[in-house]
Amino acid sequence: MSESMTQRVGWTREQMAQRVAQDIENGSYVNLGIGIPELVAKFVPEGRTLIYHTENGLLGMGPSPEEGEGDPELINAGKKQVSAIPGAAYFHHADSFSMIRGGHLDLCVLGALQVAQNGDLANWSTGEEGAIPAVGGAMDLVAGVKKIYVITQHTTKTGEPKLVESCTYPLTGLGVVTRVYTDLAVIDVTPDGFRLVELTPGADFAYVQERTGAQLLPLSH
Amino acid sequence: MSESMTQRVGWTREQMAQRVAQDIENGSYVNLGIGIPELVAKFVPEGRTLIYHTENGLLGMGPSPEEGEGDPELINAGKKQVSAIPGAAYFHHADSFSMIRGGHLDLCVLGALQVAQNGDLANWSTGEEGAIPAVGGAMDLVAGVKKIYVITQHTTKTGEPKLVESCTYPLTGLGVVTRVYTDLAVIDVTPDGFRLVELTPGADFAYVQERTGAQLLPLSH
Amino acid sequence: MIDKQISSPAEAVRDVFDGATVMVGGFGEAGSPIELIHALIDQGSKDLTIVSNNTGSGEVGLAALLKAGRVRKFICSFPRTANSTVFPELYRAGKCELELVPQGTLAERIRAGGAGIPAFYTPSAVGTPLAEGKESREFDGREYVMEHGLKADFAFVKGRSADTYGNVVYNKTARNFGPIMAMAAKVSIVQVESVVEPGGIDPESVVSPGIFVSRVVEVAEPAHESELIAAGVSYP
Amino acid sequence: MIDKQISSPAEAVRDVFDGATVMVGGFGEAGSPIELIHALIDQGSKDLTIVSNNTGSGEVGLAALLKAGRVRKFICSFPRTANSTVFPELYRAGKCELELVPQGTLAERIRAGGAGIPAFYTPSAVGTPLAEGKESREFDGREYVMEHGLKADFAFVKGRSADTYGNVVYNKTARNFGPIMAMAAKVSIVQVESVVEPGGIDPESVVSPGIFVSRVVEVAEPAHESELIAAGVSYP
Repeated sequence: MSESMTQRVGWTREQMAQRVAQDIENGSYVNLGIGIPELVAKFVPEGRTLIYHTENGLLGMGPSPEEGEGDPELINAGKKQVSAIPGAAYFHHADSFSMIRGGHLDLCVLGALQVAQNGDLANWSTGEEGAIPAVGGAMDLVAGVKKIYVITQHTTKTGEPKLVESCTYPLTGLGVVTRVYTDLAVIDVTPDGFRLVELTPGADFAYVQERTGAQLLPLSH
Repeated sequence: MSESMTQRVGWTREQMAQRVAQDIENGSYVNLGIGIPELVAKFVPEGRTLIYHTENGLLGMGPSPEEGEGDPELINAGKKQVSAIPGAAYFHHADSFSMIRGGHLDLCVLGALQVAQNGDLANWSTGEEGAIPAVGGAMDLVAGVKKIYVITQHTTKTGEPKLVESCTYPLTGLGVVTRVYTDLAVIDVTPDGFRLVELTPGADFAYVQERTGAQLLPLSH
Repeated sequence: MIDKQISSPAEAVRDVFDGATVMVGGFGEAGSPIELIHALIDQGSKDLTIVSNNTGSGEVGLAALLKAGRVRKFICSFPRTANSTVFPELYRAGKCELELVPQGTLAERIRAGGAGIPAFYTPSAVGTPLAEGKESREFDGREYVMEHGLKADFAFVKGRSADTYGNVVYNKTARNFGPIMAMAAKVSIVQVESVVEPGGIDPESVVSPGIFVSRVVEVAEPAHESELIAAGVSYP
Repeated sequence: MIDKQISSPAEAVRDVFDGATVMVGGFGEAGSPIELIHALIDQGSKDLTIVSNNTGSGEVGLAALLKAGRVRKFICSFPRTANSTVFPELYRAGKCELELVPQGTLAERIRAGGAGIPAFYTPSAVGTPLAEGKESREFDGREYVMEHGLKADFAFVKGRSADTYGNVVYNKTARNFGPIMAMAAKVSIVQVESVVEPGGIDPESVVSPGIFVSRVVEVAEPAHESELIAAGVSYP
């Protein structure tokens, strides 16, 4: 993006992840999606313990193992090798999705292709001709987890807004997203639409609104 | 009954149980109801291994423990203390009834209040005014287990037939019983109704028919 | 820092409120969380709906809770047992409502409640009085009845051991309804003989993962219903 | 005398027939019963419907079965992965049908198939293309879609250890779909690293009770998909 060549506006991926981490309460059961969401685990504030769920059957997921220490049968939903913390538990897929569907997880942090102002999420398919459709556990997560946060770049690589009036891509779930963390701002999905919660360094309201495909309500105090 | 005072006609409870045991194939997964059905386990022919399921969460139920050896937390569906064989497994109630409802058990042997000629079974309630209704797992067993045998006295204590044209007591299940073992005969439930399979010592066709509340078809060869 | 251990049964059941639905584990005396039930008797909440396979024996545990007049409704598969006189008397006197559910349907409804399944179809009870008034439907030529998931405000469960994250293992056939009730309740309270540190339970052998368990409380030597009855105990 | 041990993967999959539905455990390479899949490739049956979370990577395991042209239809939640080219090519060429199912719905459908539940309601996929054409219904003001139980003729599952009665334990996240697929198939075939005598597995820790398992076969040192791919293996 042109901004980064002159003076950086907004947050890096790590800063986005760090900001999300601040909003997660001690003791939460959390499922982190593949990609930027995975970074969140690195920034959990001192004194808080989170328990990570991975839908392929592990509660108490720990960090990646040291080189050569991994087990190809201990992986996360992204199929990367992970570890298990003391106090972990393994279970089968029906039990794992009972946790999800049954509303037992406190939070899921997901990436997005598009988020609509009513909380609709599209994150599994661009609906492209000839693409192989693949959904995984995304639809179950958004339907079942208590709170869905999205972490995403504010716009696509070509500058198209990802926060929109209504999604044009196939939906993952209806009205499921409660908060969006982007490189430019933290934005809540409210009954009135998108509402700005926090700006990032160098980004003002107009700057964020310009890059948002729906009306943005100002900070409320 | 008057017969027993002169010359015994038919089988004792043990003989009934023994006769049932002969019809159970090696390797079967079997659930035995409370009462006479429990006796079946004592008469399994040499060389056959059956695996007993008790719906309160044990596959591989073994005999009653020696006096003082029992565990109040190792019981059967009749709430009597039992043991677990090597190769047993414990599980929770939803898994236990998945075995039952999912058609994984080969055979269930139950007692009966009434069996109708179309296989309907009544075995949980006499519908009596003021009685406390209690059903337990009977309705799940008859709906799910592959084969339902009934073992019962041919008539009630007052001489009323228990094999009838249609049940007058509240039903446990519709068309579920395939074979009935009584003190007087072995009788199949067929599309044409009750058919005699085997007579017991001292009982001839007329004798059994007289004590049966529906038409009895003769032995077919 | 996560520590779900609570100091006493009294403390663990402190916030049960009037009118709450409480699932209580156990099949007969196996798995019956007697100390939690007795703490609930002491605690005083009333108009409770209890979901449990049986209604208790003698005058301890569930039978004592019933006797204390605290149960408005009982959801149950088998409300009579050898030594059970309390429930039958209340029921005949019209003082306690009963919803009778086949045992497997009860288990599946509880599991569905915990798994976010609002309703499912089962062949159990088709054509019987227990299917009366229920919606039925054919699949592949066979008739099934629709049953609803069942949830609760609290679950009282008895395990063998737990860690402070709430992972629980059970003892033999005392497992029964515990794991699914823990799933189906907003607040799941598990009494165990010993609470250990995280790592003290093999993650391959955990039966109730901690996410289903809100509180664990140590009762090192839990009473057995049959022993209390044999000793002539009537609680409180 | 009960002994479910079979001498070899080839013998274990001998009776898979043309047109059979086969559930195959595994999530990525974890829990993928590669030796059973390879035995099925050798065995020759075709027009198969495969139920598995992924479609395999490289040219081993499920991808090799697909490449051999033996799969008519795939029921799956995520049919593309980093090293997966076989399925995408077949799919684009119209040579393999795909039924895409959300992962949790897939798991629950399999579990329902094994548990005798013909249909259930789930909130997953409501309002999305994957709910199109499906019956929906409101419960307590929320919309749900109806999904059907899923059964199979065979299940191929990878465990860690089993006894000769068919009780199985698993390894870490390789457990995934194995236990529910074993429930949902008429004939469940489990490959394990070691087969032990009854009594060799703690009854409290059994994950798949033997009633769900038809055959166990020892594969002492099972291959991992990633290692085969790294070694350039293309099966057969």
